Amino acid sequence: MILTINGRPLAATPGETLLQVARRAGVDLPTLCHHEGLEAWGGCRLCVVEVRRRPDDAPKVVPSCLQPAEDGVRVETHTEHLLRIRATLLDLLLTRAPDSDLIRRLAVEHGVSDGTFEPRPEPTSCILCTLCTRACAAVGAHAISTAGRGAEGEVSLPFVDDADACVGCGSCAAVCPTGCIELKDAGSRRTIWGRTFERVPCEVTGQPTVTREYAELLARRSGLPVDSFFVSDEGRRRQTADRVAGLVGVGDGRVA
Amino acid sequence: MSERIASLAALEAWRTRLVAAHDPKRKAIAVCAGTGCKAYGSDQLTAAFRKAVAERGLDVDVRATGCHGFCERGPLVVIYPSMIFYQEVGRKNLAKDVAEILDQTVAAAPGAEQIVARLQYKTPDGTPVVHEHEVPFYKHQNRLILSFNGKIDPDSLADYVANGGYRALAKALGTLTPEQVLAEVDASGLRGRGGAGFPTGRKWRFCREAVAPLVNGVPTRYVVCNADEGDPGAFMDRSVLEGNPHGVLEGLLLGAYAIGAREGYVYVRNEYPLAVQRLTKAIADARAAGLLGADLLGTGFAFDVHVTRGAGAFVCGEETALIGSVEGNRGQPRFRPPYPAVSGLWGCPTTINNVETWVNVPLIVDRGAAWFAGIGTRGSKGTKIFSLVGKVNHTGLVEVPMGATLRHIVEQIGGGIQGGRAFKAVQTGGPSGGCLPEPMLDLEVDFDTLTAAGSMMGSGGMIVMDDRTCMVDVARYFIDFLIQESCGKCTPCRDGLIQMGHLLHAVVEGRATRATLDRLEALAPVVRDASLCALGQTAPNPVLSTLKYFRHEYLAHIDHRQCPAGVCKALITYRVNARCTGCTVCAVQCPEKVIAGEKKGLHVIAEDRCTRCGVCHSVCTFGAVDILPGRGGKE
Amino acid sequence: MKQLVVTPIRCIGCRTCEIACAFSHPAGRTPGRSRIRAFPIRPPEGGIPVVCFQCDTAACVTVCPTATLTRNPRTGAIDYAEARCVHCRACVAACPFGNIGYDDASRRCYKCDLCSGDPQCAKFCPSRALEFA
Amino acid sequence: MSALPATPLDLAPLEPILARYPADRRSLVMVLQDVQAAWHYLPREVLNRVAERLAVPRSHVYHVATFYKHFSLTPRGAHTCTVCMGTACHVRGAGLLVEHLERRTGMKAGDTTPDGRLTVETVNCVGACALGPVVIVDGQYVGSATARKVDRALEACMGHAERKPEDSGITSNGGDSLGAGTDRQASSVVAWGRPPDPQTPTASGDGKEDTE
Repeated sequence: MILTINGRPLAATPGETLLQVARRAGVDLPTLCHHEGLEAWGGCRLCVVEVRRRPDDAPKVVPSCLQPAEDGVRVETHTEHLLRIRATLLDLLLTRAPDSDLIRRLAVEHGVSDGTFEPRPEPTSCILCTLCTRACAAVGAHAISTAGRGAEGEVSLPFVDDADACVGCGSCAAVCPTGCIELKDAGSRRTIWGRTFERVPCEVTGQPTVTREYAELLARRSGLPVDSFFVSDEGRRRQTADRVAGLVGVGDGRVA
Repeated sequence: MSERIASLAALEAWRTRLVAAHDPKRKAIAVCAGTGCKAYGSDQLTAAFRKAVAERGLDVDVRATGCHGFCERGPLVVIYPSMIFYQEVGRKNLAKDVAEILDQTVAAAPGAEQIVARLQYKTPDGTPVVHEHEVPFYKHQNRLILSFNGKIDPDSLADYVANGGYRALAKALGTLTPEQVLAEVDASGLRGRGGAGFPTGRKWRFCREAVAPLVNGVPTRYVVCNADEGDPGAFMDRSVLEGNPHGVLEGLLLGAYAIGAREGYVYVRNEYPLAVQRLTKAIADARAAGLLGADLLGTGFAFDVHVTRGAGAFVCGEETALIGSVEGNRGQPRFRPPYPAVSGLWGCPTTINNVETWVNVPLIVDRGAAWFAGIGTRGSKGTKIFSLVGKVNHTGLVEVPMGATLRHIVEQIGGGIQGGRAFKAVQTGGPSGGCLPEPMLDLEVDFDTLTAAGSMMGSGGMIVMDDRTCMVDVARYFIDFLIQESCGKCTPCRDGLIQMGHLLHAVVEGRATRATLDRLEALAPVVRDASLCALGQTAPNPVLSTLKYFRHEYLAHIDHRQCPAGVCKALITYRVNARCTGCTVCAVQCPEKVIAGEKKGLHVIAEDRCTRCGVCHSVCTFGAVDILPGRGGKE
Repeated sequence: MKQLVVTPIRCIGCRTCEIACAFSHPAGRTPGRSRIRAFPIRPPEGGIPVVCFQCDTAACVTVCPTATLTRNPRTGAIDYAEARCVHCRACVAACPFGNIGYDDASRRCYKCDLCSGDPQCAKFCPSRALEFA
Repeated sequence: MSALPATPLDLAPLEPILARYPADRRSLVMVLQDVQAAWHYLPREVLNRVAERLAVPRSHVYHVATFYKHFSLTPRGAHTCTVCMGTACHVRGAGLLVEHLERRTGMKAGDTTPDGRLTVETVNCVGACALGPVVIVDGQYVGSATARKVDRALEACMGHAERKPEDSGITSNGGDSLGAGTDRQASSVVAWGRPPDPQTPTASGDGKEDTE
């Protein structure tokens, strides 16, 4: 199918979103709550664009991360109204994450040097984009979720302190755009959501690998034995080389 | 009547038996058992009537019916067959009222009934009215849906059938194909009563034509009745559910037949326990009678319905949020497309309509699309129930044809403003709607005219405001309401409304400047255009419409630091005037103890320490406490 | 479909393949992590090159929660779509041969993608220990 | 906050509730409704058991339980006084009624008295708009509510609430924000669990939870 973005005709395949088509065509659309690997959320609204099915329709503002590409649709990505929306949204997000480098950078790029709105009482840098809870659900732990409604919402463990379901994989901290989820690694000890895990050291290289809880989850999901996850990639490569060496009969069956 | 009705003929036979058994001349006392009248003790009244009738050995029915609509004058009693209307029965003296009504009105021969004058409705100029249909509140209405409420006992399937209930269903199952039923609804021009006014026929067609996934081997579609009714100030769905639950069920049955659904849900908000109770009983009775379940009336059509309760979330009135709630999740809206008609409950095509939309369907199928299309305006067909509340003399449910003017509703039906004060505005469409000023009173009310005027039909809430209502405070109230009810999913609504709230509080608390208005008007379009669902998209409407029609009040708050209506605490002053008789009640009642004065002497409020709690004004029976705009004393 | 053929016996342990791989997968302006490792053998035999086997039923694909690792129909390789990765490192823990690693510096996994059908390691291998045929 | 029940929570009532619904995610909101009705709040142990039995992660149960206004994770009072803040009630002075109750109980709307006897809360519309302002005391609707009517309704349902003679009789008539109501009455105040002035909330609720 063919659609036009900022006047340029572009080919698109059914099932693609406007964001995918735009990015493929090199159009830079900012996103915060979008992640290619996770279920679309459509909450931050930064990626909004204007669409018109017929030339004389009034432009409709839609999130490009969710709006499916349609044949013949006219898309504008940087109209004056859209730029004002993005600037205001970033201004609003500064009330939640005044110290986040990403938000500040995006805000400056959209002409907002510093927040003009009244900041939240105790800003925690969390912008409630739910990337962390979606990642946790994708990994299969379902340890955290948003609690509370509206502006009082926050990401938390059940009853704030129940970290039983957490497996210490660290995906939540990795995907958080404002880095407000604390993950501390000291040697093989990992502390996250107030709980400390032991990452099992690799028998070959001694590097910390995954936590036992995470290995059990991966075992459940993949059918592989739990203990098969406790060797680092470095160690495994060495083991593979040894095995090949043994098969081929070079050296005394072991790599140096 | 609990045994199954095996066929359409059996249903008709039962109906003829019921109608024949009904003696039109038989006397009956209909006591309203809607929530409003129950609040004024109508349950005790009904019991008292039953006991007194038994003691007197009178041959007369005592029937508890659904809400008659004129709630503020409850408990309401109508004596059949002569339709004599009594109001506020048993409020002050239960036994006396019951005795007088029975002895003077019920015991007398028809035509010779004496009227208990003190329980009669009196028009503003004092003339008493005898019959229900002569009461101005009812006279100027066109009560199609609400007519059932007064007549039938909501817990009685027989009453509903005797009054034509399930005749439309029999007609559909017996003589019409699903496509014909759908075409009938389409041709009637019925539009959704939930608020947006989407054409119902078209919505049904989308759902019927959508590919239905198989659920244990059966292509599955759902019909849902949205009884979340979150709009504050609207309670027509409640009265229909409590007064005529079978009407809603019959509508769902017809919709399911037309669309091809086998299962339905009625999503009732948590604040309506009586509606849930009546609906649950109606469903049980319908199942027992073979009107729900498998092989309905021997026609092979199968449909069942479940009641699910909301749990306190205004946003669940939005379709995708409602779906989320029924599925056991948070009521958080989802992006569309896919629309629920294509992929709704558990991914199956789902039709969601409001209570009032569903209860119109049996009337359309029974009397035909042409009859329905004959009522209302070109773009909006049929009647609409408004809940007329606020500063108006007759508050209650008003059913008028689309196209009736605001003036007709507020003045003729509503009986004008309380205490003869000046009309200032009427708020329609709930938190998504707007406030319309006096010049708009001649607006013919329908979906399109209200939207054009910057408001919205919404579910039909109509809150009348007088000169003592501050429009800035109303805008602040709605934004504070929506801040509480925002689901928090998207930035513009979640964080944008908070900032609009701060700006409005600044105006209300006398901390604002002209720039505050500019910032409000800059932020509103962002919230309107960028929000994910209708809650956020329409949230700025009350602010924008009050700014449009009542900008002078905003400026009074900003430029002169005054609240003309005397509401905003920071911008008013309580001061005792010359009418003070020194009765010392205000001094005693004042929580802050800031009123000084001798017995019999003029009292004085220490304005710098007064917290403007309003107690003195409300307890003073001599009208000696004035509320002056502007902030004297306390800086 | 062409495959990367490894003949360990010919490997002289020169590790040119590692350099070629690192340079053809730059991380910013610097060479990235090599997706191939030629383990040195006690002289004189040379080395054992170890690189992703692009397994038919790959453990990394099974454990990945966001379908980041998918088969490339044209090259036959299992490609890593960085945009989809949630950095949970399940793949690193699951690969029985250690041929996928996670680079903390560039915050992404690294594995052999057969250079989109023109593997540089095979091109520069002086002793035909690596061939793409 | 009010006293936690001293005895370990009796989970018995949960079984009949769970039996009513299919054991999967779609029953969650309904089950939580019945749990709220049974315990007047959602105890943690009960929610964990519900998560287990409906095969739903605890985080999801917590996610849903903290969304709906009707659910409370903390014990609520044995008696509930709900002021409707719908638009119709708002323009007829519901706000002043809330202030009256807040003055009377010495706490903010939404809280429960330290002795766990009374919860005062607001709700955004109960659908009895024609008789605004509406206050519901333990399910009983008080129409065209005035401060005096609310006090009487609370006294009726709170039964033997102790009377504090020395407190000055303060009742105010909420009525319309500009005092349309005129009946005045100086009944003695009834303090429902209001802590003695000056308000120094006791460290932990010592009153035994006397749930009826």
